[in-house]
Amino acid sequence: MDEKTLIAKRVALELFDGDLVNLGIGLPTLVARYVPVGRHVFFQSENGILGMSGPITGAENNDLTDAGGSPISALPGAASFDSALSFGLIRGGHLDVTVLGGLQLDEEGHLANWMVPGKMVPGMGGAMDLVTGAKRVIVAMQHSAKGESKIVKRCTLPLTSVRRVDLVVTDLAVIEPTDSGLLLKETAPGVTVEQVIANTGAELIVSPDLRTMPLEG
Amino acid sequence: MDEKTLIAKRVALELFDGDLVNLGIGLPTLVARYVPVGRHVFFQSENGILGMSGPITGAENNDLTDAGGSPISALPGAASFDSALSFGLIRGGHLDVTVLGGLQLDEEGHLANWMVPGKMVPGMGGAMDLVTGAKRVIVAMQHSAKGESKIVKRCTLPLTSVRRVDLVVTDLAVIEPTDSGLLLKETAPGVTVEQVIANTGAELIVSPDLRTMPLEG
Amino acid sequence: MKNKLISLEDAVARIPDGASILFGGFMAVGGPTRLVDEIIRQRKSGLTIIANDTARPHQGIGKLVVEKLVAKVITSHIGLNPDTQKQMIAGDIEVELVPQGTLAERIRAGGVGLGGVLTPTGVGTTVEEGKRTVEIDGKTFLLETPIKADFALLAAKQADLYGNLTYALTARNFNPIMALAGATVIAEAEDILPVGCIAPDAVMTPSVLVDHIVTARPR
Amino acid sequence: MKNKLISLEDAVARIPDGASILFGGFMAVGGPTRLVDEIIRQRKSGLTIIANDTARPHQGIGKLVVEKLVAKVITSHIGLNPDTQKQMIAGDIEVELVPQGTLAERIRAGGVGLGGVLTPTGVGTTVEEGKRTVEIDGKTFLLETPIKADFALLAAKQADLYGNLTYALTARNFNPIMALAGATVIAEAEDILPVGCIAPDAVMTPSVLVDHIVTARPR
Repeated sequence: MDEKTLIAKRVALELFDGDLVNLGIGLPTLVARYVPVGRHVFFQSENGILGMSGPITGAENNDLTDAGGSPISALPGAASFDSALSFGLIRGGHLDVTVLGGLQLDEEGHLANWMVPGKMVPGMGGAMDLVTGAKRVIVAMQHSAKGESKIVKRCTLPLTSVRRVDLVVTDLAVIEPTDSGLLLKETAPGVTVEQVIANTGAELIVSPDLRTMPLEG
Repeated sequence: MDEKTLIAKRVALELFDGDLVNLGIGLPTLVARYVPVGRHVFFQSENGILGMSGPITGAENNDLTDAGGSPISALPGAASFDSALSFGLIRGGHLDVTVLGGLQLDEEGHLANWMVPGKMVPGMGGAMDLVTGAKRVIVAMQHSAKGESKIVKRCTLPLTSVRRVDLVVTDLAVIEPTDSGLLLKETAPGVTVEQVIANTGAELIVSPDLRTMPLEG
Repeated sequence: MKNKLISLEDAVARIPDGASILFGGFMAVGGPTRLVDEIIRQRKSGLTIIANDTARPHQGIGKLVVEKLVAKVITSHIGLNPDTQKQMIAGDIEVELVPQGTLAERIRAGGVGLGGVLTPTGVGTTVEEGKRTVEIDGKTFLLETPIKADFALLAAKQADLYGNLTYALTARNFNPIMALAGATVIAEAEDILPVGCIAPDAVMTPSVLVDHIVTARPR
Repeated sequence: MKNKLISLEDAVARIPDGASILFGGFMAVGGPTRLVDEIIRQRKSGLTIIANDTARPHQGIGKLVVEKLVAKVITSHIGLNPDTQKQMIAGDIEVELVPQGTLAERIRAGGVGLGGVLTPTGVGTTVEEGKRTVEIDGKTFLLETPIKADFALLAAKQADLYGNLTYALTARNFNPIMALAGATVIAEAEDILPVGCIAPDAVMTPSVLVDHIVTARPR
């Protein structure tokens, strides 16, 4: 199993029956594939639909797309709406889970994921509203990039929100930001606590209930 | 012609082709009957429809009512919407004209029409939003009530808004509140300037262009 | 997924005495008639009710006032229910009068997670009392705060089994914004349909906002 | 009543150089393609454009950037249009980045006559810079001000001759709120229908908000 699949499978276990879920672009999108059997999850696309699913060949339509403008499909029971209501759902606390990628995550549980000053200024899109408004924010990302840990003492990149995220899932570990700091709760199959610590640029508290990452619901 | 019909006919001449118009309950409702031929006016009911018209026998429906809960009809091209959009149209400056009744109107052009402390506290309903938000506010009322002028130096009743209304049409006169005060622009057929002044509890400026109230468009 | 369709009795049994409740409807049009009657039958009392108006004494939520089940009303209009006025003057019921457009924005603000909105309505009138004002580009606005409630009780034309709702004509009124602002949302629907029978573009309240559905037709 | 249906050429001729324009659409989906192309043909320049994103370089309003007709952009995302980023870094174009939900509320506020809204989004981030904050019940919010523009250019699925509009699925996005916030509103519609062919409950933008209609189909 590649690292992205591992992350997506683990995150999928955090989604429950009836949840409204928003998946960020890139890695988080993969999560939709691994929702445990028997759980009906409603996926929202912030451009204005709830009940989205992957595209169906032959039924692609210019008026039915995801936030990147790519074709999607709609499941029976889907609802479409304008941008004001779409973000009303997000900001108003009606979104159960958002899964987002990250550039940095720090000891306070703050996420930076929308710009690298002087290098990449795509704009925050919906990320700031999602992190501020969702009931549960899950960061799904590689533990390191270019040999450097993405989990750091303090974010040097501009923050997405001062709201503490709820869970971080990487190819090495599952970490929960808490009042006392970053709690290491799970290690990926075949990965030791020492490896996680060595690859993390922030203080980790090892949970007394540490376990190996489950991948099936 | 009775006084109410006279007022309604005169007010109707202020409505133009394509206007979005909201009529208050009571006397203002009569205005709809006298819209000049060839002018298509859209009437809004603030409970959520645009393009309303009088009820049609046999097609009354519990889901199609005016703000008082009475049956209405909808013309072809009508649109229905929720209360947030209904008042978005009103507050956002999309309503061309509102016609409202009045309890008092003063020299500053301030209207009081929603309560008599200790006697009658119905609540302001949509009146405050209508007077604050409409492009043009027309007050349609009897000149006097119980022998006392409703046009006064300064309102003693709680104001509906501090926005100056645009025109006042009574059974005696048409008056325009201006920077310099209340401008008497028209007298009703058979009514003299002296009669209007004698029946008005506020200073009036007689317009150099004073004319007799027209009643047909 | 959990079945959202429950009995009228079960739905109302979830409401404790003293609850705050948003009621859809405008002069009882688009208001949840059966839920109101069941609240009376179960004698839920001390309620805070938030609605456009208190209808007429023997109509819609007007009945809750007559039955003395209401402690407080937040509304824009009580003119057609003399019982509300009588109880208010007697001090038996607290009434907060809110301009209709402001009421709509305050409920919407509560539902969409805004801390408040700035409105020109009410500036310089008694509505301003006790409120903060904010200047924007030299113009004065009132800072109006969000309204949320323990429950929102709605009346829909159609509901599918996921909880997607549609409303008809002027029966829509406050229902869609209240669906956003109730911690628990219960919708009474005339027609209850299988999932997929309401087209996505026709949905006026998305399923995820609705917790329970009851039928508006006695079965 | 005045005929709202006009030619594409006439519609765009009404837009002066330097105008501010709200553009419906999300990654060009639900954006007014023909109006954009005609703006390029008529070389309207120095525009301030307000839209969710600047699409891709050869798509929708992304083309306006490539053609150097844009002086300023207010948007939530420019990540898929390298030209916007390039011109921003070169100082040829001013870019104001706004969180997507805040952008929606600011445009809506402009359209419905609010002086502003209080949002938790962006508190403590670079988005807060230069903005007033307001405390409500101990929680901090940013005071975000309304956005209005000289024009709103929309893309609709259906328009009737009064100007009532419907949108399909995710092509709705910013169109309905922009219809409220443009001083002049021009809608490009796929299907143009006689009055009465859109049911009142299906209307997503009421006729009175729309000034001009153009057909999205070359005739």
